[in-house]
Amino acid sequence: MNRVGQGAAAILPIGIAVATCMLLFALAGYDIISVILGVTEGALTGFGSFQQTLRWAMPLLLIALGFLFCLRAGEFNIGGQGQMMMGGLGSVAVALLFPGPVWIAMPTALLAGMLCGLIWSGFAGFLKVRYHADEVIVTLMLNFIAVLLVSWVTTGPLKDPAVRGETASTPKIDSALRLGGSDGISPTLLILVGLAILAAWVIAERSRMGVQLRYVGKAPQAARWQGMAVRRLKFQAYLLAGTFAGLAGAFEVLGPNGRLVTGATPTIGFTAIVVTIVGLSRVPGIVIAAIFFGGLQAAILFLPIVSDLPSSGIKILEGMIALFVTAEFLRHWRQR
Amino acid sequence: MRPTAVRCDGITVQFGQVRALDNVSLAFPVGQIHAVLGQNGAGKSTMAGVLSGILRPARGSVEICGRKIQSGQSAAARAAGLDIVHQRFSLPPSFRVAEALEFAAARKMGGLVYSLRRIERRWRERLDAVGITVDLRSRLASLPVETRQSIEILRALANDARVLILDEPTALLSPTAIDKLFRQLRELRDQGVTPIVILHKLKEVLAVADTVAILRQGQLVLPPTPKDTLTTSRISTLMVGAVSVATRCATPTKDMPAADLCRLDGIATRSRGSEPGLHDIDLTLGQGEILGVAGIEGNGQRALAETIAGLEAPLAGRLTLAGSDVTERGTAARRVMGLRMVPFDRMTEGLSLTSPLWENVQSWVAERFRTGPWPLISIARMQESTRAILDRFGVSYRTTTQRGDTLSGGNLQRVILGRELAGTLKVLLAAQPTRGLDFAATRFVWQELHRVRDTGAGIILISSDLDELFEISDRILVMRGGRVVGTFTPPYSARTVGSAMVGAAE
Amino acid sequence: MEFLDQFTVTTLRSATPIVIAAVFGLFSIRAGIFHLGIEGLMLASAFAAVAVGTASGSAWIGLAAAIAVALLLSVIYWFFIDQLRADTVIAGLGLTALCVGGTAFAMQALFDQRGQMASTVRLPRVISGVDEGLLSYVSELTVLTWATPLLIVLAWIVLRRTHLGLQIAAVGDYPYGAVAAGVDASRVRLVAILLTGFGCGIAGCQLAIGDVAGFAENMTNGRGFFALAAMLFGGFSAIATALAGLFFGFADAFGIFLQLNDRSGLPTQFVLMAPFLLTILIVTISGAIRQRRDRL
Amino acid sequence: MVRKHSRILLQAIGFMLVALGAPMAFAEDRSVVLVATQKAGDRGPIDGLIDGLEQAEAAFGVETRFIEALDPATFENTLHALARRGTDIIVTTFFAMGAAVQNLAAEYPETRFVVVVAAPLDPPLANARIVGYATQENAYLAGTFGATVSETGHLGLIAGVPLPYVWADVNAMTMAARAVKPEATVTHAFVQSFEDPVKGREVAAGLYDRGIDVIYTGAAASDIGVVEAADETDNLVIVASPPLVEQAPESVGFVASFEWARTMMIEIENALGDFESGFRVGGIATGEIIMTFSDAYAATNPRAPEARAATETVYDQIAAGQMTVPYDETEPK
Repeated sequence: MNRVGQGAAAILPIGIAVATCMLLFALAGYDIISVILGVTEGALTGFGSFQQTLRWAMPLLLIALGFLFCLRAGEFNIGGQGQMMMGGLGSVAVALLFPGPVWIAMPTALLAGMLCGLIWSGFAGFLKVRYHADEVIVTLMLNFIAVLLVSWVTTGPLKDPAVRGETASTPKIDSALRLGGSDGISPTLLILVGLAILAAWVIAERSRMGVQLRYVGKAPQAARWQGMAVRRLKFQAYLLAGTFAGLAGAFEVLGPNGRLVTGATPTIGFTAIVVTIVGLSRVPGIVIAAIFFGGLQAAILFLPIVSDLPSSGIKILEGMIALFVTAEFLRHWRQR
Repeated sequence: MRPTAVRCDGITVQFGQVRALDNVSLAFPVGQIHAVLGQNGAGKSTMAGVLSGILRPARGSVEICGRKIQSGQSAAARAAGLDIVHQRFSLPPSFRVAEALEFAAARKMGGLVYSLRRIERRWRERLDAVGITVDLRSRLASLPVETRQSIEILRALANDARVLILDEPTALLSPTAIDKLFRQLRELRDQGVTPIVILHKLKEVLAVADTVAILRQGQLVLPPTPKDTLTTSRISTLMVGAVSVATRCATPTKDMPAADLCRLDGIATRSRGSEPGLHDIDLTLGQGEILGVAGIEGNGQRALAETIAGLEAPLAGRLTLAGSDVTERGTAARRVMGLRMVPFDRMTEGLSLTSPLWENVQSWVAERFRTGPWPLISIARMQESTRAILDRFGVSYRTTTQRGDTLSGGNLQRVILGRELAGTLKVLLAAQPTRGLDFAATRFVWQELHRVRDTGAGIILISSDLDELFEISDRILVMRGGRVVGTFTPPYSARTVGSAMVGAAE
Repeated sequence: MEFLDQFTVTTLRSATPIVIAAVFGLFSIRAGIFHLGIEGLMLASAFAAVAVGTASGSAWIGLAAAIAVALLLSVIYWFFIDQLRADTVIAGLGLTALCVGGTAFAMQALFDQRGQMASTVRLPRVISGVDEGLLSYVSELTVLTWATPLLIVLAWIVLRRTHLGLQIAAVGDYPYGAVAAGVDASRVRLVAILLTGFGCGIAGCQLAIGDVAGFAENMTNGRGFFALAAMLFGGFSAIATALAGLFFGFADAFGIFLQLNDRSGLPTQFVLMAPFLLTILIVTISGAIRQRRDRL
Repeated sequence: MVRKHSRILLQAIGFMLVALGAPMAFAEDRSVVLVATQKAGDRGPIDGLIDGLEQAEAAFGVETRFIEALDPATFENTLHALARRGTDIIVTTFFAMGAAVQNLAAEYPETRFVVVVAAPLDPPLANARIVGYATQENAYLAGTFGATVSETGHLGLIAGVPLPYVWADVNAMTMAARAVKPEATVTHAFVQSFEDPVKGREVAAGLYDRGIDVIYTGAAASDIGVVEAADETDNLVIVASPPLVEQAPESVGFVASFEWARTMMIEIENALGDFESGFRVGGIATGEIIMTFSDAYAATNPRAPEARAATETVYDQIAAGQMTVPYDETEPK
């Protein structure tokens, strides 16, 4: 099937999912015109809306790119959430505790974020390739554990003395070390994300390792006979996934958030998996899908301001999209 | 005139652009063993699929024992009395014998819940009746191939099949097992069952069939005809068309210096499932030598291949490749030293069917692509070299980006050979390189093996086809139970090699 | 000894929904479907049990409604993964998200309640009114906890002693053989998914009107995923899966016990990690054992 | 088939584009938006504030809206978006929102910000009002009541997840209990979820089984299970939200609750008028913490009247400023 056809096959289920949701909301008595207006204004046309779309596309994109490597290697690493949190933890620790000048502290903080993500993912990868521990369960558990670790760090060693009560958070990072403001993204951040996309594309499509990874995922037996180090390649896929997710966490704390907070972005790792699938497991596709879901996320935040739709309605929409997204509505047409 | 067991009229099957069967009409009379003969891709398996109702033809009708069946319905074909034993076993390998038979039986034990003891009693009788001794609680995967095939045939007969189609039944069997199978088929014929055997080996057809039908490129070139009225050359000509048929690749063995290219000293491996491990294997391969490894499938050949390939670490012993000890080194390192491999199963071990051809043809670990520390690749250059290889090995393809599964079996094997033989090599390990290939493709493989041998490389050829081994090997080892039980040099005798394989006393 | 009784009862109660969901989840996983929608099915049935149970005034009608909702959602799931060839894992996650949102949405749209809903009915208890001794603990167990062993045996029989069980195993394990035997794989998958839905309905009902009487948003709290872990850990066998589910109940009780008896001075978060770490450890050990067995 | 689908898609896109051009309608009434950082349905702060919002709508004729902003990463953006749309009064909750308001309130002088339960701003802003809440006073009351009725002298506290204010509550409750019975203990435990009544029940059952006969709980929807366990074992549970009494009047003996609705009314009235900015603490002294005693429970426990009297005494002392309960969020050992 040609590219246009593939694109249509990827977009159509989303269209149907959205339409189904709108119908459901209309039946439940909500004003879907205001919902649609809210979504458009929140994602595209409102003041600073597109900035918000990009702000949410950024972590989705990075986690999805990481997930892509594992998916290609045939590993279902759903630990992007936890890996991102650990990345944020690593970055924030360096940014708060590192006394050196900015030009050293900044790269160190980014590297620390990537390293923490890598270790968190690498641990799951190690258990998988070495002991065949099911990666779905292990990464799920590691997500829970990462939440608790962040909770400990933000109420214990790196607790912000000024914040009390309901919130657990580290202090704000020195503004010299910030990569962007609280309202979204900055040119620096965009350039860094662009570099990350380029790196992911080069590794996935133009490196020996990228091709081998794909081969290992599709035909592990053939890869073995060709002498590819199957287990090492799979492990490397985990390391890559963790690095990218860790970078997402680093960008979150050094960029928009400016600190590490318990309970921030709790479901982004799940959405990122959907982004990878919607993006047809291709780097350019993932970029487009990330912007789409980033827009949806921005719209979700804006929507309650203009519409009565409860926040659970948006959860339905997300679930509906995931349910529909891999469905082959065009199967019969494709066979012909 | 005998009554007709199976008749089909104007069957046409289309797979995409390819017409797998083109307006085929034929009738098989009752009470004879019929052979359907043809090369790969001639449409034999498609024919079997249509007759057994698994495939729905674009046009045409099928009649079994006088009953017209709804096309595309395997249950209807079964009810009409036709059953099929596929080349690939149809009973789930993870099932226990009794469970598997009960699962596939048309008439189940009554009641919603069965008792294991009752179904075991039921099948025990059936198995005893045809002389299969097997533990009903053992899992199919753990049984020898012959036993599994017998169970598959029993399964079909238990459904009261009047017509029994066997698709390539000899592919996995040893010569003795083939003889036994043919005896069994004759008994069945005498009991009134009509066996239809799909084969591609002329010798076996002549051994068992009463009539022969031949397909070529989807067309019926010979309707079922009594064997006695046909000559070997006539059959060959009909099978391959106008091309002249040579049965031998006449390449004389050259005298080469006897330097050891590959050497196994006292290699032992652990056993895996029903497959025995290797016991104290000593083996040397000289320059310019084709060393055949014979044996009934499942007697350690896989362990031998995987040990040489570096996929299985031996428990004991030493393995030398071109003079250096590689026992501790991995597959990649061995490839760099000049080892090349054609694995057993080309669909899963040889290639990735869902990857584009250029990814399959590039050898990702061999030295010619180790272009320094730079880890990036140029796709244009890779595709160019892929085209060169594919063209040289006569693969018919459209682009280097088409997926592996768009090619036929013979073409896939050419792709593998292209990848493995394109550079310089010292040792080639070829496991079942011609299994399932038609005559032309087989001949191509043999030619390539000879060419490689003539460059001074050594070849270890693992095959369950004695004819092939006799044809091209300079020396033959026979494996049984994970040991080397005999070494033979030309002229070979099928009787002595065969008895070494089954362990019969001389 | 007192404490041991309580520990046992907590284990049993925590394990009940996981065990039921896991054992019936086996039907799907044996048919080759990695069913991540279990969590969502349980949540939706929990909601249905409270909503319909309260409206009708009968816990049994609540149970029936819970099962009915789970079956209906199962049909939808089947339609997507079988008829529309959707990815089982992604569609399962989607189904779960849909149920998380859908229950909250329905609670607000239909009952004008947010966050939680109390139930006026609850499942009966087999032994009641005993205040002393061992029986006093057991008297807190609902009829479904008592029925769990029966359900396990039922699932085992269907899986191992019926033709349906063989067909499910063949469809999941060796689809080629299933087709060759004339099995309608699509229909078998539907039946398998429906059976899973049936179990999830019961499990969800137990959550909502069993040991407590009320529904809270997202009250399944990952139990569906633990049920999947139990299946993997139990190697897809009914009895071992039930034991694995019991283990997760134990891990829960152990986590609570550890919290209450914590004298280590460790930060609380680390104590709370214990059940998750234990699960990773167990999955790793079972993976290593399976790997060894496969290799031999 | 595909052409038909793509036409529907095109139509939908076209519809969206047309809709963009449609003029936005703005209400004449003053608008009040409540931005909650915790889910509604907690039978606690958020539900109370929503009640207050509804009362304010009826009383002052303001246009109201309720928004949940659960993800801390979204707090500031939500406030920006609301303020940009010219919202008159934004009422929001808890400490992290305090920090957010500190960052951005100066940009929107036309909008009045109220944060219910947060730390004072530094520096204070003219358009921001912060309400503090002495949660430890509730815990102190619970400790007093609980320790007086307790036979064993062992008390428990159940919370959702470990957060700083929980430690302050544990410390205050321990202090109160020791004031009644010097050897009294307070054991704390976490459900690890605000939405898991089943686990809430197991945690509570574990505590009761260890000889604890009074539990003070504040774990939102998980509280259903805690009350269930108390009812099952005939023990006392103290809660912070009155509606839970209906679930088991014989076990929920005492409720020390914050009057969230009242706070909302006070603050909206303030914001609609002259607007007094700055910081104030809501607590017993301001009349925003009230006590409810269950008669059904009193009927089952002879010590209940004594406990009620003791608790009322403490309440009066705090109200009169004769006594203060310190806020101490160090983790108890």
